Amino acid sequence: MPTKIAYRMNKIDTKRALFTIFTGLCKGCGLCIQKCPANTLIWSDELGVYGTPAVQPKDAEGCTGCGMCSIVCPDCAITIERKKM
Amino acid sequence: MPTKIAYRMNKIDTKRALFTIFTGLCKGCGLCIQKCPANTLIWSDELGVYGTPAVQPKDAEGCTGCGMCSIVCPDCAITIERKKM
Amino acid sequence: MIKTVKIALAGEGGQGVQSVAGIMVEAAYEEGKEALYIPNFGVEQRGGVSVAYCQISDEKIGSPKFVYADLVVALSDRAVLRTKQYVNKDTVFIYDTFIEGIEDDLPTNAKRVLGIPALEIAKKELHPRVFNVIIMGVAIAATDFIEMSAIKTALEKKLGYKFEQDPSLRDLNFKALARGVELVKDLL
Amino acid sequence: MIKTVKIALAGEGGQGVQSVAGIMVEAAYEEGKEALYIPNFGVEQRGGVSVAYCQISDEKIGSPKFVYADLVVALSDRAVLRTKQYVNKDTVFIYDTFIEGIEDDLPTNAKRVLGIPALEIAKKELHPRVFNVIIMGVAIAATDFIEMSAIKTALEKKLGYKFEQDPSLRDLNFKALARGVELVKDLL
Amino acid sequence: MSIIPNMPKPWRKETKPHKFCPGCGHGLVLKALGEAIDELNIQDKIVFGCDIGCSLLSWDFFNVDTVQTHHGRTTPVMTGVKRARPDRICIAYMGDGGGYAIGSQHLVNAATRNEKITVILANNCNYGMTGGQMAPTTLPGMKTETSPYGRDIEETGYPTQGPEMVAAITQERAYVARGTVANVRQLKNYIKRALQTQMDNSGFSFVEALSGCPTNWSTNAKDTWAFIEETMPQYFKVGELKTPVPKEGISK
Amino acid sequence: MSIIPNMPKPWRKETKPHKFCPGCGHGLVLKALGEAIDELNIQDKIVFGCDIGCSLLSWDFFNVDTVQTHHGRTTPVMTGVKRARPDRICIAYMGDGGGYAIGSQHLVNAATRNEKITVILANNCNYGMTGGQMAPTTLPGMKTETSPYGRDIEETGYPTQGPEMVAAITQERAYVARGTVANVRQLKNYIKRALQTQMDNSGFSFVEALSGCPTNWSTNAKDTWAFIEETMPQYFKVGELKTPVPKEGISK
Amino acid sequence: MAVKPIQGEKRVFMTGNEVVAWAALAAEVDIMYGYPITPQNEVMHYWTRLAPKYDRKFLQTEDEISAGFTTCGGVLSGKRAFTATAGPGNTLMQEAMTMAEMMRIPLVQVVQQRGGPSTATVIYSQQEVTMTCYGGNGEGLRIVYSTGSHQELFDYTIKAFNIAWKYRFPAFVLGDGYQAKMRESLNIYDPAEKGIEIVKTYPFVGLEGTPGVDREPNHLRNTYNTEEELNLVVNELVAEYEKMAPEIVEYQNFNTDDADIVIIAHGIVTRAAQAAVKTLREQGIKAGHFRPVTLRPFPEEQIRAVVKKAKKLIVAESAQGQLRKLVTDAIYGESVPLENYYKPGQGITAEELVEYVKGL
Amino acid sequence: MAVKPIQGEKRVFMTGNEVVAWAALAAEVDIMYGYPITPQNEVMHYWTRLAPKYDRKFLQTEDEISAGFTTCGGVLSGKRAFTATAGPGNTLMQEAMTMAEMMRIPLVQVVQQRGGPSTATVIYSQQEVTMTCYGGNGEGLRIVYSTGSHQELFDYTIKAFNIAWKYRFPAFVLGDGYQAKMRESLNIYDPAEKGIEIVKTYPFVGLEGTPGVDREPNHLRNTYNTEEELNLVVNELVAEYEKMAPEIVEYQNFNTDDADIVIIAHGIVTRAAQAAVKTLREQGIKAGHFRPVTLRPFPEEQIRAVVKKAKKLIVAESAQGQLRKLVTDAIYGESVPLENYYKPGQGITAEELVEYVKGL
Ligand SMILES: Cc1ncc(C[n+]2csc(CCOP(=O)(O)OP(=O)(O)O)c2C)c(N)n1
Ligand SMILES: Cc1ncc(C[n+]2csc(CCOP(=O)(O)OP(=O)(O)O)c2C)c(N)n1
Ligand code: SF4
Ligand code: SF4
Ligand code: SF4
Ligand code: SF4
Repeated sequence: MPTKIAYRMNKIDTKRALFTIFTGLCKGCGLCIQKCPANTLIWSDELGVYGTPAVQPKDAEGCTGCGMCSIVCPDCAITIERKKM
Repeated sequence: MPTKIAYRMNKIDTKRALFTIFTGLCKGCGLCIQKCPANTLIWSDELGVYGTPAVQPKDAEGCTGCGMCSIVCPDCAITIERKKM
Repeated sequence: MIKTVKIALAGEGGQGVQSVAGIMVEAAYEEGKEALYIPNFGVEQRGGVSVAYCQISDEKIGSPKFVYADLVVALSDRAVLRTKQYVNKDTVFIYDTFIEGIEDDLPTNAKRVLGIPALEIAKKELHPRVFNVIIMGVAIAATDFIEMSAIKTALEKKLGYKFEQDPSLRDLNFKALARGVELVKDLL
Repeated sequence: MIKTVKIALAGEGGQGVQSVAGIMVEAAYEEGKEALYIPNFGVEQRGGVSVAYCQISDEKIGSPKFVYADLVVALSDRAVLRTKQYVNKDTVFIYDTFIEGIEDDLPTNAKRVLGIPALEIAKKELHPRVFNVIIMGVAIAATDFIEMSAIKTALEKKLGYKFEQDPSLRDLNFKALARGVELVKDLL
Repeated sequence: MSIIPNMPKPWRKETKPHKFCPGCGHGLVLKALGEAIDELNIQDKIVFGCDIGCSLLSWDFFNVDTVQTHHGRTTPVMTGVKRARPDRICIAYMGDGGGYAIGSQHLVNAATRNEKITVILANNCNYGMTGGQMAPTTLPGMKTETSPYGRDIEETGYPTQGPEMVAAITQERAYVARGTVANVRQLKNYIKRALQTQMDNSGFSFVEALSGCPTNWSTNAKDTWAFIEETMPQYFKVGELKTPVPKEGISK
Repeated sequence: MSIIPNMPKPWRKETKPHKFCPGCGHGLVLKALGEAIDELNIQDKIVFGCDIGCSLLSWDFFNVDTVQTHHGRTTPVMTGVKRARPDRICIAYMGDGGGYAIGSQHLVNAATRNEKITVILANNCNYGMTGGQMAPTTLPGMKTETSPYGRDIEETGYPTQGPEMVAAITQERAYVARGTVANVRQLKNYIKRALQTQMDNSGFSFVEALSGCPTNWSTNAKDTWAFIEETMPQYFKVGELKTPVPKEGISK
Repeated sequence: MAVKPIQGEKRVFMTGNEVVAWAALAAEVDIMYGYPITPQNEVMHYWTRLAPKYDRKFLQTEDEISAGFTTCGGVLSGKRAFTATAGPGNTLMQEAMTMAEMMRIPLVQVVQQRGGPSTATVIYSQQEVTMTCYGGNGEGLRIVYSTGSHQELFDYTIKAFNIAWKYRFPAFVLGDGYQAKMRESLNIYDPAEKGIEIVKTYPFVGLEGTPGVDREPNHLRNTYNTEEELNLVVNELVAEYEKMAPEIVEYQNFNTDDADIVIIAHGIVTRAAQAAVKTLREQGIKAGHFRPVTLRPFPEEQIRAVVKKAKKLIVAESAQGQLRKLVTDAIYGESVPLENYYKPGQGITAEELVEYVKGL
Repeated sequence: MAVKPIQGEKRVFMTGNEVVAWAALAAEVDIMYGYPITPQNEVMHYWTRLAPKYDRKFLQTEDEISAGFTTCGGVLSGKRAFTATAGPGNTLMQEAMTMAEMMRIPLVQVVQQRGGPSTATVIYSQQEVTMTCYGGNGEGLRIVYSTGSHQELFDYTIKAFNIAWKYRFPAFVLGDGYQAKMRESLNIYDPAEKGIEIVKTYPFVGLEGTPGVDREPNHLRNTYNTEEELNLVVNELVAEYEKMAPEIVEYQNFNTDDADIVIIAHGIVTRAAQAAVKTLREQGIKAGHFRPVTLRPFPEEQIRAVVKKAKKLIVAESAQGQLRKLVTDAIYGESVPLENYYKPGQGITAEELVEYVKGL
């Protein structure tokens, strides 16, 4: 019964976390960008589900893996896996 | 324009007040009887507008002319004129 | 032979016409007759004339209201005015003689117009409370359609619990019933 | 001679098909033609394909929607799927070549199916923002029903306040328009 | 000198005795209202709306222009009048069923929008006109035609706290009070303040009046008073809940 | 190990991405709700009702049985379900228009009757689905499609104080709170307590969630957050207004 | 459902509102939702007295909108549920009834018609025919039984529940204030006694198991995004309705075989019509009476068969042409002269019908 | 009313909802009451922008019930008032409309029909015909104009106010989602320019002077105590309605003079019908089109005249027989074959009509 649904996605490996943006879910609202405490999210060249830019961490340094972006995303388009340091 | 409406009535002269019961208005609810502080109201032989007994002071003594019965009557069926003593 | 008898009982709220009607149709029903009873009602809970429309028949009954009644009983001045419309040449119209100032309003097209002193008799001979039972007697006698025994059974059913407490009440009621019958018999 | 030209423009919410439609019909109206434009709308504020149904004619126009369009312009994969139904043998079907993986979904019953690289051109040659103006040029050229001057007036009316602030914008828009016309001319 | 009934001036004599039952509280509420209108000298400005419920029996009660509306809809009808004719003083008169059940969306929204009308609601703990069914205001344990075994608070909750609800959503410039027919003078004063609130264009005004329904309560006069004076106040607190402050003082 | 989206378990993957606009607060409220359902482990017991309003877009949102009802009518539909099937956990999900305007009679009467259901209301200060008209919750001065010159409090009053109103009419055993999508964890906890109130058969539960509507507010992400976090709380106080006390302690 | 509320069959004498309450008990109704309105109040009064004894439930709602929608909720959750109303209450209930039509919620609504338009009277009328058959923004995908006696009120109330659940369309019992308030005799019975099986109910939401794990969730909606989508849905609904129609239409003919004059009437007016026909026949006038019992679906073929043979038709109703519209639509193409005897908001007696017919 | 909102006459290109707002301004409307619903929202959007400029008012109510009743209040107080709605909102407004019928409150309601039943779609339909003509517990004592173009939307909105106030019956402008949302050209004008006089309004309550002193009070009610009383009231209402009817019925004939096949359609479908007739004629088929403009009162005589000459009738509507019922009732007795082309909730084009006719 439970089907496996796969959304388009983009895994970005940063220093402290594995940042996965599901471009198949991201609507480009930008709420996450505003809420990132590390101010590390930017618009991506990858397009989201509505053809608007998705997001990504600007580099491998900034993301602390706090998961705030994931929490505030109304579409659950971000999954953060904090790396064990 | 303002028409004069006359209701059936019964004037009862008591010692301290002129008690007028408009039998054409009295529905015999008994609210006044309960509220009379002097406990002087009783059912009358006169019938009210619905064919049920109207009220009257039981004698010429009890009524103090306080007007409570008049205040609590939902049909404005009692008019009290206190006599100047 | 009358197949269906149509009765309109009308009075003021407190006069108990609906109870009378209720007991009468109940009796007819228990007797195996067809009976249909509908009270009138309007927006007011009290006030206004109370009318009971009854029909009793050997067969299934048609419309619940009717144009003309076989019997009209009116117990107040307003009731007289309200029920005149149900009178035609075959109607017996009964009113209480206690009602004042309605002489000119009484129907002129009825088969019979009968004044009966039910209220007076109730007050003087029996008890004001059984006024409506006298009226029931009147109605039964005037239509002659329900067996007296059936009425008594219905009365018993309705008031039996009171009769238990005070058996003299049974007597009073049955007397009132008989008195009502008498009143009509005298006049017819 | 075509009396009434029927156009369906479809794209994603942000692609501006409704503005294009609005300006086109406005231009036609100003030119003295009859024009009728109705957007599609559903319960969702965003999401879902946005379709603009336009008709331009010399005469009063009948029903606001139509069975088959003379021109369909589809700007996304979902738009292609949604608008295929409006295609018949007289329809010119235009889509943006930027759309991926729709080759199999393109209509096969159209008069012409034209892929145009409007988005690419907008991005590379002009500015992504004027993508829809290119599309307008495409639509005008494909139908040849509205005077270019009328379109320019309508554009001016709509965006004049912006052109005031930045006159280079006027140029950009007019260039985009011309580029759209060109694109079609090349293909037809 | 001929003696005339002690009726408030705005009462229309031609339609008296009125159509309410013997001992009905509506008569007393309308007495308080009549006196209030008289004392404020606004009889010529009033538009009176009455609901369906026994309040409809007041459709020809006063010498003021009157609209008898639908069950629960008096608030919007009077709102409509007031919005169109701000020079009128609009009174919406209703029962608890009309105000707290079927018309409660109108009551709470007129209150939030701060409509410049006066709502007067007679709370008699039941649906009078339809023969005594449970109302939102029916007291716990009270028997009615639709709570024949007594209102079960586990099943249907506690009586609606109407003025409390209205007070919670109105701003400072509104007037909210609960009076009782057991104190007609106080009730009249509450109604006067409510009308004054409207006349000052200050805000929404609302007066609930604890009222009696001897017919459906099946009470005699003594029990009627006891119910109004002793039982009802256990659940409904009489008093003013909100009185307007001067305009300057408004803030949120 | 394959990475999957960080979605609450009850979210139905097949219908994602959901149909709400980019940045819409509904997604966040439903995220909090999804987590609450998951943490309470009651997915198999839920009957979810959504209103007309953007909330209708959640008609196929969860892996729970769902009824999409009429505008304002989700409260009665869920009440109807709960009364017939007390073993179910019923959630009525709606916007401020559905709850405070057209459905307010249902809200206040379900609250007074202490219906054992949970109402969750997304307050976005406007009518989202219909394109951004004034709602009872529109802020003073705020421009909407039907208050194009800004909401004039003189004309249309102050924003509805929903939880305050519900708190004023519910008994102690009810749960009433106002959360915000700016604090999803807190919102989830409020919703959990609301559901727990229902599961305990204690009483009515109500959670208003301050929510965003960037589409009709015409705000970018920054302004959306600013509006939710700074402007709205000036009028709407976040917090719990009523939490159930143990059964024994109930009195009126 | 331990004790059966009615054992066997028995003759009783009661008001129509009481009849409805007993019928609902007999039909194994689980719950009633309602809001007071005259003349249906006593349905609730009796129900609230009887229901707890048989473990049935009741909810008094805040208005008829809520009564309609809570009833929808009750049915969706798999319970046999009904409501009762009249006049302006019926007007308000239309919103919920359109949802019931769209989502095929098999609820039952009892209507005791009162005078209209507006608040009008609390007494009697046949002015809610159009609304009960076609109310709201829809296409009247409902089943409407118009009853004329207490026996029918009992029989058809039970039937309404069965038909609703069998075919999954909302069903209406259309009575009136007379039927509601009058007393007459009838037989009430345990349906099993008559071989009537009570159709099983089932839940639309709140099923067992965890959706998405053990089973698919039930996602029910009444909103569609495009015209095309909606058109398909409505066409499907209409098709299913029309398929059902011939199986459930009901009607009665009284002396129509050789009738020159046919009185068409429904509900309680049928009693006057029947009596009138009898009298007229006694007087040598070949009168007959056709009575639709289901107003929706309407017995089109059956009435046409009667009409074809008649020389004159009379539509008699306590309304201003509401039955007439159902009739003219059903028999379009016929050309027998058609007269109207309208008495909106007032009863019709046999006597007046006889007089009317003789005066034609 | 200092500045006239429209000076003279001018050609414009706008949506139907904007047209309604301008028409209401031109008709000297004092106040609009309304609740949002698609597809009529923009009537309110335009009105709220324009009204303050011309000293007109607006109130957004809590629901359509309130919108209906506040509109009643506005009119009762002597102001020209209207409301606009659609679909389920129209269903809810019926309660107030029955009061308007009973008390003869000359309000105007604009309906932009959307799909039904239930919430259905927000787009388009002709499924609110029965409800708009006959909704609620009443007898349909209303005036209903079904428009088909922006020009008509403008003209008939103005007319609706005038007719309502002249005859004192509630008037409805029946549009639809297409008309609401599409843009096309039309001429808007100052009614005076066309010799249209705006009928004066007057108050029913809130008159000058002290009642009981200077004048009698106005006591308005909608409730009566007996059947007889109500019957008289309704008969009187019906009589006045029927007296008015011939003065206000409107209709259009397109090539019906010699038509074998007559398409009957109303509202926006008339455009498809007209175009279809043209095409069919070009192809040698003698087609014609009859269009009722007033659906209530219905142009009975006029349609009968057309029908009598035809060999085949087709009722074409974006609904399931709602227009048909008006037609069959109006032409009862005729026997020309009648076909139905139903598309509930979806638009109808000339092309499909042509195809359908040719396929018959
Ligand atoms: C829409 C509608 N529903 C129901 C009714 C029936 N009805 C008439 S009065 C009433 C209740 C009245 O109770 P309340 O408002 O408390 O006033 P009261 O009679 O007690 O003064 C009801 C339910 C109606 N007239 N209209
Ligand atoms: C009876 C009825 N009236 C009006 C509407 C139109 N309508 C649909 S959604 C909506 C408002 C939604 O606003 P809200 O409830 O605040 O929810 P949001 O969309 O903002 O989440 C309205 C008025 C309707 N569908 N039904
Ligand atoms: S919050 Fe979610 S949907 Fe919005 S931009 Fe970020 S990842 Fe995309
Ligand atoms: S209170 Fe008035 S109506 Fe009642 S008994 Fe006394 S005088 Fe009569
Ligand atoms: S029923 Fe009750 S509220 Fe109504 S008039 Fe009688 S006493 Fe008053
Ligand atoms: S319109 Fe507003 S509330 Fe509705 S989905 Fe879009 S953002 Fe959310």
